[in-house]
Amino acid sequence: LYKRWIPDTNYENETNWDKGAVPCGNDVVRFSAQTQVSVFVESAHAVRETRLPVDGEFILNSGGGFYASDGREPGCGPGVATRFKDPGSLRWFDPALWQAAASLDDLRRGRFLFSVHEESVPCRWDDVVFRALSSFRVDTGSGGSSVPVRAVSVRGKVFDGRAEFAQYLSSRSGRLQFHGSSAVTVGNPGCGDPSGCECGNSANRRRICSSVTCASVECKKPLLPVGHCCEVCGAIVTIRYAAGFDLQTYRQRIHHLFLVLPKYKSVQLGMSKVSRSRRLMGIVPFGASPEVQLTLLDGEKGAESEALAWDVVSDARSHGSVLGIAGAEFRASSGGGGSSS
Amino acid sequence: EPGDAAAAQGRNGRDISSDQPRMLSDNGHLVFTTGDNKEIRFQTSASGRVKVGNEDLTLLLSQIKTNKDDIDNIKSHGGGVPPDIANKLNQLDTRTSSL
Amino acid sequence: EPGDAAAAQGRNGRDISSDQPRMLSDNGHLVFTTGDNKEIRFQTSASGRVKVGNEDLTLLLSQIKTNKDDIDNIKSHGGGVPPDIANKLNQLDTRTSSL
Amino acid sequence: EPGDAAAAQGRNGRDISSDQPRMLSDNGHLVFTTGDNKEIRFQTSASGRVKVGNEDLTLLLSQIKTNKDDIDNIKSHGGGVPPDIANKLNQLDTRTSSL
Repeated sequence: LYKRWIPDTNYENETNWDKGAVPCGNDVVRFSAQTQVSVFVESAHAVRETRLPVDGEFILNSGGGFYASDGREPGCGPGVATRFKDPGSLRWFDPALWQAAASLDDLRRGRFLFSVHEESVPCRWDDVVFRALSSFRVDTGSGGSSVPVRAVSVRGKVFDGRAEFAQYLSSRSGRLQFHGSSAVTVGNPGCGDPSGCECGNSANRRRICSSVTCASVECKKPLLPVGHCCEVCGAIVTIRYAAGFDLQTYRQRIHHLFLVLPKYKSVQLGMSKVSRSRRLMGIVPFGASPEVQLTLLDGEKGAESEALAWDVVSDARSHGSVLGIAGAEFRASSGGGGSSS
Repeated sequence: EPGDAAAAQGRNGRDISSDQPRMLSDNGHLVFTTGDNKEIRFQTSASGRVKVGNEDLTLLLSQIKTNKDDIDNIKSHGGGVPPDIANKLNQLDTRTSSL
Repeated sequence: EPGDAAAAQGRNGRDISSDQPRMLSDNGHLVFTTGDNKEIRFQTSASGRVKVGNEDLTLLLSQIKTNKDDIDNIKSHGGGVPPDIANKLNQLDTRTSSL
Repeated sequence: EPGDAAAAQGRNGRDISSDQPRMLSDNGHLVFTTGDNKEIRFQTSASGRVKVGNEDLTLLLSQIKTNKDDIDNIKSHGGGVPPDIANKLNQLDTRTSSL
């Protein structure tokens, strides 16, 4: 999948300024001396006075830059002292800071995929995308371990070779954009298994979940999907797959058959390859077996999710042999559930 | 957010008048343009330097003036004595030493 | 959309990532850089100036060429007459004036 | 800003806010400044150029050094022979040729 970092350190992004507005020609602009930041400047801005950081950079898009203010900037007001917020604390492992999509085109069109928390953060198979016309600063965390992904694209350049990306990380831009003792490494193979691949972020679960604040849930039997940090109201469908199962094709099928229906428009559906430990007699673990987990949330008490879970399981029952599905079952936070095999 | 860029244009995207000095990127080139009657100034503190690549621009600019002064001096008082002239003068001196 | 990899391709399909100029601060040094084959340009209008410290860059650069022309002229036609030579010539002239 | 002064102390306790480069409009002039002992640098990649108007600054800077070398050479070995001197030497040579 493609995972795109949401925040940016763009000059034109008003949320990056402490006054909530992009400075104009009557304003005095301050970067704190020790703010380490790479700022992308997309267009031309009037400058009255700008104090730059001691270590930082402005990347100038064609047409971007600065000009001396004549002090008569229309619509700028009397002028304020404004500060670029320190972007230092935005963490790679914060699931809220990523958007996921099945393709670059989907990313561009805003067709995002919902994922459990562990999978919202880039998995080792994923392509990580930082917006082309942007810069950013991401804290990859302490601990010194490497953070493997398939590829990283920064301002339009795709890095999928380990050495080349390591070189980029050591460049000035790279050092301003990525900080933390854990280094992102590229060149990991993509997911070669049509039935999907486990994300592999369970090792990072603590870091991921520490960024998440769980909402209180008000359903009878809250569910905890594998890879999610919070109990939720909704439903979990578990698919036992067989030869011929293709996760991507199945994701599209569920989308076209169900998610486009008005009655399911508020349902979020996340689909992951997960590994759940099997327990003999429900007690003794006897190994893990991979399966596909569909997490269904609707922000309400889970009624829509439960209805969709029934539809998904029925579909699997009717077309399982074609789809490569050996069995499907679901649990709902209402306490309901069903299975097929 | 795409919308932000547009908003920023509204607030900042006014035409730059021809008398406003500016630094803009033009297709990857970094262009400093002075406006009419306006300056672009690069000011370091006393001990700071302006460098172009590895060259110390401050030193070189001062060298230009030293060069000019030297040239002015050479124009009025000459430089060293060309060997041809020195030889000829010696020859003439010898030739006329008995006079 | 100012979004992603595809959008980063210039109109001519070239990768634009490495060739954007930067103004950067490196431990307090102010550095202007460009990418491969890209220029830093100072464009002065008739009345505008680029100043490095108190020096007028445009004027000084034109002085470089004036200096070169002066030097070329001195190389071919000499500069002023060095006093030593003038003295020697006067001495010889006096010495031989009766010849 | 209140919090900042304290926050701007470097590891060694020095106030680093004075190391911050600035870009400002001084009466409509565009001014870039740096702190004590800090440089302003213009860096192009190997094949890039710094141009002032139509002039290649790198070439001009190297001309300054060529000029200096030429001037040094003229100082020690003289430039061309000034016509006045050449004439005078010829005259003296003729006058003394029979000696």
